[in-house]
Amino acid sequence: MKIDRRSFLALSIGSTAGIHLTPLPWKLMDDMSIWTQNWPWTPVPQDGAASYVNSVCGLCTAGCGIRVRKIENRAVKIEGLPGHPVNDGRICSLGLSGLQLLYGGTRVKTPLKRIGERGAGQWQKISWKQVIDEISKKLSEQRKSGNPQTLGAICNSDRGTTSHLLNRFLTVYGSPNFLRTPSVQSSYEIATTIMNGSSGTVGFDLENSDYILSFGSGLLDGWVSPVRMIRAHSIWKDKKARVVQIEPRLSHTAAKADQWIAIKPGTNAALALGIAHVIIKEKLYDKNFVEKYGFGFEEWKDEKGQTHKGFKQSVLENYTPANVAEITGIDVAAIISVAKDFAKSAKPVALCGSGDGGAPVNLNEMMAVHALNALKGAINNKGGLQIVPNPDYILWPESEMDKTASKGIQTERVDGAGGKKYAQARSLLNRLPEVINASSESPLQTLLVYNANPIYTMADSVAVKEAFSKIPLIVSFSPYMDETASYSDYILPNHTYLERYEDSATPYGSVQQLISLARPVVDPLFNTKQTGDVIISLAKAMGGHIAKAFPWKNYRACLEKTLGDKWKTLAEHGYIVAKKDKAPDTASAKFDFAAQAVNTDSKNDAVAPADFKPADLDGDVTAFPLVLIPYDTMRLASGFVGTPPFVIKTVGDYILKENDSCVDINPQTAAKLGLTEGNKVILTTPKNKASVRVHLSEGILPGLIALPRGLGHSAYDKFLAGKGVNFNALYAPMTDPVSGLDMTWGVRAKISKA
Amino acid sequence: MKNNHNNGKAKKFGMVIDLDKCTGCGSCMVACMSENNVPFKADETDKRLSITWMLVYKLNNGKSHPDYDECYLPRPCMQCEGDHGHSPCVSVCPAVATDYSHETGIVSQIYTRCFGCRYCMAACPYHARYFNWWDPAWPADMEKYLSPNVSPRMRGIVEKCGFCFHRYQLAMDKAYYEGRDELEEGEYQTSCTQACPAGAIVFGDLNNPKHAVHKIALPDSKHGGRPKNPNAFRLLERLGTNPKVYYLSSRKWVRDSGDNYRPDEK
Amino acid sequence: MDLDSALWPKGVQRCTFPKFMIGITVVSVVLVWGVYAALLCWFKGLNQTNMNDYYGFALWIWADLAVIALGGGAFFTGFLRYLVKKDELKHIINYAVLIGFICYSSAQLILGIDVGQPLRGWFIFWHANVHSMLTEVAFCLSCYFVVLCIEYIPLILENRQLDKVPFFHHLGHNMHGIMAIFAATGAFLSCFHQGSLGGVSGVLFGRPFGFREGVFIWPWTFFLFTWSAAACGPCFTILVTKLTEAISKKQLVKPNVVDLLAKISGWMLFTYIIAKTVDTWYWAFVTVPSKGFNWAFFYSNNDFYGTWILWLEIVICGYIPALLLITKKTRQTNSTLWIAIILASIGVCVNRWALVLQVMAPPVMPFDTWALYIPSWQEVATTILPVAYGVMLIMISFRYLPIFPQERELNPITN
Amino acid sequence: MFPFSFEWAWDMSHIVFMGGLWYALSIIGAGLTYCIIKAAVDTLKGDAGTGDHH
Repeated sequence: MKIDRRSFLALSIGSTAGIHLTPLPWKLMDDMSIWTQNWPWTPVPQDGAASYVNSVCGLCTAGCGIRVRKIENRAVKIEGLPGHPVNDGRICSLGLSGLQLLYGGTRVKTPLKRIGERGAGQWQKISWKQVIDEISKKLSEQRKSGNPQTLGAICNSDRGTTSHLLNRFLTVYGSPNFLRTPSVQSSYEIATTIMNGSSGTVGFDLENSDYILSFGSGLLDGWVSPVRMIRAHSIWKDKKARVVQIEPRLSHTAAKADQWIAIKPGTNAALALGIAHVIIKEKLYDKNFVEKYGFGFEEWKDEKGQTHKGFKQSVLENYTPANVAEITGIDVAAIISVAKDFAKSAKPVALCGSGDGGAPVNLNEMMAVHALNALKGAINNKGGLQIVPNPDYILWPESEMDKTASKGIQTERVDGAGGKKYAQARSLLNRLPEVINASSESPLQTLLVYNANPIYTMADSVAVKEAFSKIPLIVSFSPYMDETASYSDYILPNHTYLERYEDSATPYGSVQQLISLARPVVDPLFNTKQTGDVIISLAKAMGGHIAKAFPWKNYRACLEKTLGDKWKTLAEHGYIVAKKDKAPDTASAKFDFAAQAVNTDSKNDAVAPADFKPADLDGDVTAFPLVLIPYDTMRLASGFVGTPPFVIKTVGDYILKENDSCVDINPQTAAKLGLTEGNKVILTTPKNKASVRVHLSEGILPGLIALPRGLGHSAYDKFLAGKGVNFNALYAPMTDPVSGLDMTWGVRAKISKA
Repeated sequence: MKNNHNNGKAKKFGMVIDLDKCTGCGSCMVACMSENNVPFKADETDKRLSITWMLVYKLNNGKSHPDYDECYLPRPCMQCEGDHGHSPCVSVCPAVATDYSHETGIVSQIYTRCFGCRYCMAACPYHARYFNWWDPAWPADMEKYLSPNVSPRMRGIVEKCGFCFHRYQLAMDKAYYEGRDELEEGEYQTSCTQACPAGAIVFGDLNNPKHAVHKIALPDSKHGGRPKNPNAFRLLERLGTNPKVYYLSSRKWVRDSGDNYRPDEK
Repeated sequence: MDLDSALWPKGVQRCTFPKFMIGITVVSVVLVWGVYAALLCWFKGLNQTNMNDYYGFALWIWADLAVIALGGGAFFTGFLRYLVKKDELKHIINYAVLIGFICYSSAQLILGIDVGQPLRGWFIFWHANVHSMLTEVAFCLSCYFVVLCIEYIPLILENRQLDKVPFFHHLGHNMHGIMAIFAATGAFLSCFHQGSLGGVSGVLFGRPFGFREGVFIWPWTFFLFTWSAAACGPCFTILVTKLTEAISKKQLVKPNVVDLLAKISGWMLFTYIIAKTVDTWYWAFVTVPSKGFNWAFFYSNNDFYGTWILWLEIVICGYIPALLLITKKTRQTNSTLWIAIILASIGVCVNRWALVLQVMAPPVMPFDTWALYIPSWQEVATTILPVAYGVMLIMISFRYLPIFPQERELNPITN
Repeated sequence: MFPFSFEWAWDMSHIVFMGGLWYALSIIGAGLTYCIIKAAVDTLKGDAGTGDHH
């Protein structure tokens, strides 16, 4: 057949029509849709047997119980552990996203040794054996030079066996420089030392309080034990307890409070004393408690026989509601009514330590608020503050010391804590940059960093980095490539909290004495090691008395031995609640309204609970007319753990927009500056400047700017790095003259259009 | 869309969220994401491109300091029944990719059926429906944490909260295995309910007078499920969506924020 | 003699082939740009657009509704020609069909890009939910597209060369023979899909701006859409015809034909716009107040949507063109006719815009905010793509097919 | 669309909708078939095919 144009046309039309009559196009259509339902790049999770592992969350110090759902050997979901005394099955957003940290892209997968410039991100993989060898050699050499105190360690807690192992290593090495990350607990410790004469820590029996007077404490913004606080809040709602929140910005806590008192920042102590004034004047205080346990309420004589004004007299003279109103910007009527409400409540409690409690509070304020509690007997009573003894289950034999160690341990701590000037302080990490930068050669030659990310979390990032650059050897144990790990010389990656055994002792703020056991939920994913094991290995490599101080085969053996008969219960149950002592023996100690320990004439910086000393901020008022204050939110982790992707996702677009932090500013202030919602501005402080966006909010006092904590990371992955501004980069710390802790509550600032 | 006749055991799962207790912490959002294999991307600050089946809104009373006040309002899918038996979204889906179950009262979403026309999103006044504008991706080893009980969604389709329906299925399987055909109240709870630190979310069968949700909200079945509890309200009740999520608030302005009122009604 | 003159319809003059090809090339550039954008959307996904979870329906759906309304000239002219027996309209029906064909194929192309899973698009038929307006749209639209093909094919077969093939000749002839049946079916289908497109927003009882009461399952917008398409579609047909005349610099249709169609359109538009006014009034003072809204709410507190859009749609692009068209004098004056058909075409587009994009914009939850949206270049390009395609198809069809039966008579070749 | 797909129901809405649809489809289908067959028959009959369409 000749193929001409006509037959070709007929053929093509015929075949097109023909094909459509066959099942082929329909089959293809079906296949294509099935393909879209099984795209190979959309994962299909493998099914398998489900199981649960009970453990403890390690992402903050609250120590919530968790149970992790597993499918075969994969962890697929973290839930709260029902019945756990801290969280009873509930869990916060950070805890929920722990698996993103476990399986995420910020893990350090093997020991690393720096090869390029510090912080340049050039690393060499190194074996555990070799890294322990190298570090132990360096430490031995350093020790031989006769200055063992040049070894320091930074750790978020001094509780639990790993911290104890680290501390023990420092001790036998000969260094007192175990530095703990400061928090509001540091302030509470000092206050109880001074006023209660107790070394215990403070527990908050808030579930039983009926009136909560919070001086800026972000009870619902992550304060001390976030889940427990939110649970307590629901209890308060049920039993109609009253919450009064005193702070310049409407935080979530303030929004949920029965009353929000917007106070001029930095004047909390004055308000506390004003409230005390009303209570004393109206004779509404707990006479029984004050007379029985109080000292220095009335006129008192010191050792030398000199007579001093009592707390009562000082407060009555100096802190009339009218005076306080002027200082704090709060109505006289409001001061009086709050005072009366507080005093008339059966179980009131006053709290301080702003935001999530990650920062200490100035001693002045702390003592004034503590005195308020004493006035109502809210110390060691139901619903008040409880002095809880420090956990005491870690009972290791005294370690043998050689001469170098004995000498080294006697030297003054590098941060001055416990020394002449800051006698009550246990640790003053905040002073470290100042001390290092002031000396030509760093007083710390080697720094071990465990469960801490000081380069991110410490104030004045520039100074911190400068100080760290002067430390010749920095070793990080971080499981994640955080800022400090990135800036270290060696990274000896720990297992994440979901891959390791670890005990967690009485969480800060807890009234109950509690031991929980974290255990591996999954097998370690990478070539990482429990830091406890690394310390034991290091000690053994150092040999001599140091090795002897660590008689355990490994960390697990140490843990089992330490916990003794508790191990079995813990392994089965996950946690143990210690039997409550009848009443803490500290109750019989006097409550010192005079704070004699720090209120002596011999001290220039003398501070009394009944004094309000306004702290002036860094910077010139005319150049920096505004005040920048930080705030915390449950949706951002500002501590040593970076915020995981899920949690970042929950952050409002009024907090983070694209890569800009947003600052809260009152519409009045914004109008004066000619700013509208979403404007990009340059925020300048005496320390630094940053580009941010403006968020107009009626929930902040005019003249202030508020910046969220927890953003501005340079480390971690694209889900966190480069997002927003780190508040710590914008201010310099102010050292509290008595406690030595940082007492900054803000910094002067200005904003100008970008 | 089949109007299966209730066999006497029909459930109507619903939620009561106590806004007095809700602190806006965001746990429910993350509990939902981690339970339901919700994807995430590097920039989630454009909230109109961010998949959050459960979303906590921040409400305010529109006043100036010192009368200014805020409230947080978690918004899952409302699982609307519709006053006339039509959910806003179910009736519009051209391919029956979303359906109203008369057995549970839950609005389902069939990911492999949806072809991404987004009509349901246009229909939903709560913005509870989300589109997969991107291919989902779980970087590093994060695919390992994906739950096999919820299939990850491919690009180009709509997804939403389904009251953790897979948990209902798992609980029912267990019950059948144990020879029961009814669940205890606690056996089926959503992930957000379980996680909420404030215990602000209560979940259960609104048809069951023994369940807490029923006892708290007191739904009036004669009036389209309207709550008899004076502090309870539902979002946009006036539109006739008949949602199954109830809110509690002791603050009038918060209750008034739940619906639209003309100036002359205020 | 030109290269392709053998393909030209008998007895007409066309521009030179190179000139024609230059035109085709220019349009092709735009077309390729649109195709590139479409490929981006298909391969990278809809993240290429500026749509979001608040704006799931946006520019594309508007373009869809608009082209289908503008393409309404085909069904309504067909209805008038074959069913009402307005015989003069046979001189413009071919072009109406071609424009309809372009509009409807464009609509399907846009829908093919718009859905997130185009390869599953056929689920709308296979797993049809008969309660969904979109299902009704899909079925009637594709069926009607088949009808348009049936109406367009005989026209193609009339090409001078194709017509020489006996089978094609007979096929064309036979199809013409029963065209009234197809046209009737088409009108039936068209009424429904135009209507159901109106129903798309009308049934959204969660979106007070779009929601309308109605009869049975059909909201008022159902009827208004059919009505407005019947009114404005022919205006668009006239507009394109007049544009073609302007570009080809010759008269293609006799004035009495245009006048008849314009007059009918005018009365359709006039009655429509009254109905639309009543509908708007009812919506503003009965429907939305019952849901807790003041009608002005939907036109305030945002950067774009004000009452101007109402004025534009109802008065400027509604009453004005309607009056211009029903008034004999203005209808028969060239300039006012131009104004009227342009305004009417814009009017129906504005109406579709309001009922797609404005529906998405206002907050429904009292604590939510207005959502405004600006399309991405990919969306714009893919929306212009069908315009380029349409221009190209018109160029080719006009050159090779006897679209305007009166052309030869009106433009006798003198040489 | 077909009685064997699971969302099909023998209820009023399906009968009306699908009835209308299949009715329209049948007309179109039948019309087309008629045209094609008749054209084929006409072609085979050897009509000159010069008649005007209009």
